[in-house]
Amino acid sequence: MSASPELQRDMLRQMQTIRRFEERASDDYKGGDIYGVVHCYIGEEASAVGICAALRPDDQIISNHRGHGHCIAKGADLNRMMAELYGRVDGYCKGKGGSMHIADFSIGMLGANGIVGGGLSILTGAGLAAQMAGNEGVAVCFFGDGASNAGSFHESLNIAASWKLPVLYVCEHNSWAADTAAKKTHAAENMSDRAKGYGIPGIVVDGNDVLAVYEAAQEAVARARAGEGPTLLECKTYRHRPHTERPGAVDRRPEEEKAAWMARDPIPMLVEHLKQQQGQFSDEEFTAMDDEILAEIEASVSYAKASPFPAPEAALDDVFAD
Amino acid sequence: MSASPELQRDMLRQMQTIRRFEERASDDYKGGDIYGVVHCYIGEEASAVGICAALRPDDQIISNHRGHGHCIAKGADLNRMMAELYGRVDGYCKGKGGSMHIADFSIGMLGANGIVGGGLSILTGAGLAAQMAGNEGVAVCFFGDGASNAGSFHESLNIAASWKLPVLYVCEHNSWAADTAAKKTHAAENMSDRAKGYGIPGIVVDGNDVLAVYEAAQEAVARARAGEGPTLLECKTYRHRPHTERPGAVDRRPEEEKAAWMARDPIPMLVEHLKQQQGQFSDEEFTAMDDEILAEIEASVSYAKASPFPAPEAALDDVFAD
Amino acid sequence: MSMREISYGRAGMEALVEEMRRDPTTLHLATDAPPSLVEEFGEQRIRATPIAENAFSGIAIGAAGSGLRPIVNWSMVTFCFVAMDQIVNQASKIHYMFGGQQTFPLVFRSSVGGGTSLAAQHSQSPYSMFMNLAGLKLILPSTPYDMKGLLKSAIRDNNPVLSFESTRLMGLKGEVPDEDYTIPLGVADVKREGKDVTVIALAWLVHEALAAAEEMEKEGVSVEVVDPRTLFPLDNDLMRASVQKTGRLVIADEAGPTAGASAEIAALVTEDPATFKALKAAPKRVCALQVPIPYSPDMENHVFPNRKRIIAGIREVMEAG
Amino acid sequence: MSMREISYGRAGMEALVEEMRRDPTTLHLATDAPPSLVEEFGEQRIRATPIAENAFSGIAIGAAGSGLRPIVNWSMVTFCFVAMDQIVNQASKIHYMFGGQQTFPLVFRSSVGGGTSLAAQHSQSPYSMFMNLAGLKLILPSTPYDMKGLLKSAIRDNNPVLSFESTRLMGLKGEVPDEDYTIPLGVADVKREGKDVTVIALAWLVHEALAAAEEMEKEGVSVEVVDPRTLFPLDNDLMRASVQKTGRLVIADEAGPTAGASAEIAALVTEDPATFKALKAAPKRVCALQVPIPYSPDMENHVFPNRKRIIAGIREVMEAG
Ligand SMILES: Cc1ncc(C[n+]2csc(CCOP(=O)(O)OP(=O)(O)O)c2C)c(N)n1
Ligand SMILES: Cc1ncc(C[n+]2csc(CCOP(=O)(O)OP(=O)(O)O)c2C)c(N)n1
Ligand SMILES: [Mg+2]
Ligand SMILES: [Mg+2]
Repeated sequence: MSASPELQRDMLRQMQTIRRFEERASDDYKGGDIYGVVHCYIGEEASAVGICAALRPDDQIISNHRGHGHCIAKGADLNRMMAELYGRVDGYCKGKGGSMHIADFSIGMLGANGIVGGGLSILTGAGLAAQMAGNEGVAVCFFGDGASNAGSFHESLNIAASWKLPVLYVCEHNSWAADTAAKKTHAAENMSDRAKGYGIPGIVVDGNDVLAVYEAAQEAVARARAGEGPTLLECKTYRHRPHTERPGAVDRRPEEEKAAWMARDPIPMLVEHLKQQQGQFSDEEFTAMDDEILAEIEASVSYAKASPFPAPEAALDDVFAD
Repeated sequence: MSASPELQRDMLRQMQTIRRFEERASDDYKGGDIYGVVHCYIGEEASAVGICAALRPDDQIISNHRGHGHCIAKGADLNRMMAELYGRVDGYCKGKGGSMHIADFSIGMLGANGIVGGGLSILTGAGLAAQMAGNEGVAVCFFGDGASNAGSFHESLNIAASWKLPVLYVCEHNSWAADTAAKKTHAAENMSDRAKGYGIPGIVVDGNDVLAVYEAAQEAVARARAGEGPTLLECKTYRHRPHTERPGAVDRRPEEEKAAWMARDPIPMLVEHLKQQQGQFSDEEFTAMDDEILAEIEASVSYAKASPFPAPEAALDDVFAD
Repeated sequence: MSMREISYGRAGMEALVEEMRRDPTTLHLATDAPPSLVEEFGEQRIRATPIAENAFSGIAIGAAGSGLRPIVNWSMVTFCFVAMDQIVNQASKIHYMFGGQQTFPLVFRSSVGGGTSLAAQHSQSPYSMFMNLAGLKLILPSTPYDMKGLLKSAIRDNNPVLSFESTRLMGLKGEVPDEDYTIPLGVADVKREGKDVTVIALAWLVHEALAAAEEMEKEGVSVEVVDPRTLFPLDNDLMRASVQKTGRLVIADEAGPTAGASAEIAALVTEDPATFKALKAAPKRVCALQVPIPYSPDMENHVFPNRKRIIAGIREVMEAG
Repeated sequence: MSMREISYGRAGMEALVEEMRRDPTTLHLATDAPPSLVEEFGEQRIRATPIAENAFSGIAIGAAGSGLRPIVNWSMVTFCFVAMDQIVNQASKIHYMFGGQQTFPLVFRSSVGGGTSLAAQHSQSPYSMFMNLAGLKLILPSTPYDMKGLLKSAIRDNNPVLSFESTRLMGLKGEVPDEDYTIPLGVADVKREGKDVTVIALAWLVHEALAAAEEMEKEGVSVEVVDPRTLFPLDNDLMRASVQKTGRLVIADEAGPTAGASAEIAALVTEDPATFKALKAAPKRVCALQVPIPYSPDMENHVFPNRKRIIAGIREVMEAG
C-alpha cells in the first residue's frame, strides 16, 4: 500500500523533526550542555521514519548508538529525550543513560545501545515474546553495516529464521563504520545477500526514499504478522555528519562520495515529491512546518533546562529492581 | 586431479586407522584407562582424510571436540595421541589436554578445541600468518553444522573473505549437534548457502565419498594458494556413534536415519571402489591392512601404558612461556 | 514439614519444573531441550537453541524485558564466555542505564568446578568475574535443599540471576521438603556451629569443610562452617559475626584465589574494624592453585583444595594465634 | 639519559611504533587503522578489521601461534566482552592445555575507567575479571614513563598480555627517556616514600593518592604511595614490605571493590602472617561505588573515588590505630 498524502506529510514532519532535534543536540553538545558523545542520524531519517510508519504502536523496536531518529520515529517524547541528553531527572533514563541509552518501553522503544551488535539478540527476544503472546506483534531491529559483521547478527538472524519469529532486521548501510570503509570489511556488495543463508528474504531498498522504505517495510511486516518469519531489509543510505559530533573529529570519507549523497538528501526528496505529486504542497508550507518543529525543539530545550540534575546519590538507585 | 591408486590405498589406510584408533579409545575409556570424555569421529573419516590428502605437510589445520580423525589425517603420531588420552607425560600435551585438546604444532595440527566454534577464528589467524609469510601455505578449519550457527563462523568467514585469506572452511554436516537435530536450529538446507553472503564459493560434497571430498578440496586449496581467498566446503556426513562415548548416553536420532547412513559407510564404499576400479584389490588385502593397523593401535596402547603419569606438581608447569 | 531425599541435580530440576508450572510466563532456553520438559511444557516454552550462547542469552534479556521470565541453561559455565557481552554489557546494566524503567527477570544456570578430567575448557569456577559487576545476583548452592530453595527464589526474582551449580555435587543426596519453599537471596547459612575457627566454604568445599571439622573435633578444635550460599548479595553480617566469635578465619573455594570470592571475603572480613580487632591470626585462603585445570587425574586433583588442605589451613590459623 | 615530556597516550603510541619497527613479525589489528600507522607500516601489518572483536582476537591468537606477534587494540575495554571466549577459553589456556608446545606472544590493548560521561557501556575497569584466570599477564600503567616501558615489555613477552590504559590519563604529560627502555612485568613502583601509611593505588588513582599525600604531609602524616603497575604478576613482596613498614593500608582503585584488584591486594597483605602482625588498623578500600557508571556528570563523579575520599580513608586508618 502506498502512503496517503496525509501520511507523507506526517513522515516529512518526523524526518524534519529528527533533523532539527539533532542539529540542536549537536549545538548544545558543542556548547557544553550535553555530555559524553552524540552520534547524528542526519541524512538517514527516511529509514527510521519509513519503517516505523509501517508499525503498530504496540510493535517494538531496538536501536544502536545512533538512536535519536529511531526514538522519534517510534513516537518518543522530545522533552524527555532532550532532558536525557541534558542529564536531567526528567530524562527518559533519569540522567543515567545519555544519548546512547534512550529508551521508552511504554511505546515499544527498547533502547539505543552502545555496543555495536548488542541489540540484535535482545530485539530477537522481543520478537519471541510477541510470537508467544500470539498478538501478531512485530519487532524491528535497526543496526548498521558495521554491526552486520558481528557474530550477533548471524546468531540472531539464524534463530529468528529457525523459529519463524516476527522480526524485521533493518540494516542501515551507510558504507562506513566509524572511520573504516565498508568495502574494507566485507567482500559482498549487499548485506541482504546474507539472508539466503538463513532461508529468509533479503531485500535492498533506497534508504533515502522514505516511500520506498515504507512500502518494503509494509511487506516485511505483513509477512511477520502472518507468521512467515523474519526479513532482512537493507536500507542504502548515508550520514551527512562525521561519526560523532566531537569537535575536531576527522572525517575520512571522500568528498565526491559525500557530495553525491548530499544531493540525494531524503528531506528535499520528499518535499519535491509532495510538491510534484500533490500540487498543493509548497515551500511556504514546508517553512511553516519547520517553524513549528523548531518551536517544539526549543520547548524541549526549555523543558530540559528546567529539569534539575539528579542528586549525586541517585547514582545508587536502580541497580536492582524490587 | 583424481586420486592415484596408491593415494586411494593410503586414504583407505588412514580411514581405517582412525576407526580402529577410536574403537580402542572408546573401549579403554569405558574400561577406565581414558578419562573425561571421548567423542568419536567414526563414520566421518572420509572428510578429514579426503581434505588432508590435498594438503602440503606445512599447511595448517584446526579441529574441534571431535578431533582424533583430523589429527591422524594430518599425520599425528598414534603413540603420542594414545598417551595423551591415557593422561601420560609422553602424550602430546603431557597429559594436560586429553581427547579434546590434542595438538601437534610441528605438523601443522593446531589443536582440537573444546569450545564449539572456538577454532574458527584461531585458524583464520593461521591463514593470515600464511598470507603474510607469502609461502602459499593454506589453513583448514574443521567444524560441525552446530558450530556454523555460532557467531565466530560468521565473523571469521567474513574477515577471511575480505582479506582473501588462504583458508578452507570445512563444515562437517552430520545433521546433529549433540542431541539436537540440525533441522531445529537452522532453516536453510545447506550451510554452504551462507558463502554467498561473504562473496566466496560455497560447495556441497558427499562427505562419505573420500574421492569426491579429495577433489573438491584440491580445487579449494588451489584457489587459496593462488591468492583467490577462502572457500566454504560442506561435507554431508554422519556419525555412527552417539555424541559421546559416555556409557548410557542416549541417542535420540531416528533408527531409519541411522540405518540409511550406516549403509553408506565411507570405508566399505572405498573398499568397494578399489575392488571395482582396480581389480587387484581384494578383501584379503584389506584384512591384511587392517591387521597391520590393529597392531599399530596395540603398540600405541603399549606405549601409552609404558609412559608414566605426570607428577601431580607438573600441574604448575606451562602456565606461562618463558 | 515432610521431607524426601533427592539429589542436588534433581533438586534443580524440581525447582525448574515447579516454577514453570507455577508461572506460565516462564520459558527455558538451552542447546538441549530435555524430552521430559518438552513433553510437559511443549516446544514453545522449552526451546532447543543453536549453539549460539551470545544470541540466546540476549534473546532471554529481550524476552524478559517484554514480559516473560526466561530460564537459560548454558550447561558448562565456560560456554557462557561466548555470551559475555550480553551478560556484562547488557544484562547487568540494562535496568540501570535505562533509569529503572523496565525489569528483566531472568536466570542463567551453569555448572562450575572440576574433578571430571574435562580439562581447562570445561572446568572452571569463575563466579568472582561476575562479582565485580553490579546488577547481577549470584547463587552458589551446596546442598539439594539450598539448590531448590535458592533456584526458586532466583526464578521469582525480578533481576538477572546467575546460578552456579557444582558439577561435583550433582549426585549428592539430601533432604528436601515436600512443600513449596524458597530461600531468600543474601542469607548465609551456618552449616555447622563452632567456636575456635570459622571456615567460610563455597559449594563442594562446604562438604570438605564439614569433613575437616569432624576431623578437627577429635583434636578438640571446634570449627564453625559458614556457607554464604549467594555471592551477591553476600551476607557480610553473618560472616563477620562468626569471625568475631571465633577470631580465626579459613576460606575454602574451588576457584583460584586471585581476585576470587575468597579474596572478597577476606577483604570484607578484615576491613571491618570490629572484626579485624577480633582476629587472632591472619586469615587463610584454601583455594585451587592458580592454574588452568589439567586433564590427567593426579594433576587435576593436585590443583584442587580438599579436606586435607582445609585441615592444614585450620592448623595454621590455630597455631598462629 | 636525556628525557622528553610526552603524554600518556603518546607514550603508548611510541611504544607501539618503536616495537613495530624493531620486529617485522608484529602486526596491528583494530576496527580502526590509524592513517599514520598505515603510512609507515602498510595495510598488511596495520589491519582495519570489521567490528568483530571475537574473531579478530581469535585471529590474533592463531597468528601468534603461527609465528607472528599481533597487537590488538579493542579500544574501550567493554568491547572486549564480545571476545571473552577467545580471551578466557583460548588465550589464557592455550599454552597450558597443549602442554606448552607453542608460545602465543600477543597483546590486547584497551582503555579503562570513567569520567567521560559515556555511561555504563563505555565506562568500566574490569581488570579483576582477568585476574582470577591463569595464563594472562596484565599491565595497568599510571604514567607516560610506565606506559611506554610496560607496553614494550608486553609486546616482547611470549605470552598473552592485556594492557589496561586509563582513559583519564591519556593527556597526562610526563618525562620519558629518549633511549629505548623497558620496565619488567611484576615490579611495583614506590611513587612516593612515606612511613605512616601505605596507599596502594592503581592507574589514575596513583595521581589522586599523590595529591592526597601532599595534603596529609601538611598535617604531619607521611604517606607512601605504591603503584603495582602490573596486576599479573603482582609484586606481593614490595606491597607487603611497605605495609610492614607503615603498619597501615589504604587501597585506591577506580573499579568497584567487590572481588576487585583491591580485594586481592587486601587479601594478599592480610593473609601474610608477618604483615598481618604489623598492621595497626584494618585495611581500607577506597574504590568506586558498586554500581554501573551513570551518564550525568554529578552522579558519575559521585561514583568514583578521588583524593578527598583517599584522605578520608587515610584519616580513618590513622585514627584506628
Ligand atoms: C562491540 C563494539 N565495538 C566497537 C564499538 C565502537 N563503535 C561505535 S559505533 C562504531 C561504528 C558502527 O558502524 P555501523 O554499525 O555501520 O553503524 P553507523 O555508525 O555507521 O551507523 C564503532 C566501531 C562499539 N561501540 N562496540
Ligand atoms: C560454546 C559451546 N557450547 C556448547 C558446547 C557443548 N557441545 C559440545 S559438542 C556440541 C555439539 C556440536 O555439534 P557440531 O558442531 O555439529 O559438531 P558434531 O558434534 O556434530 O561433530 C555441543 C553443544 C560447547 N562445547 N561449546
Ligand atoms: Mg555504518
Ligand atoms: Mg554436527
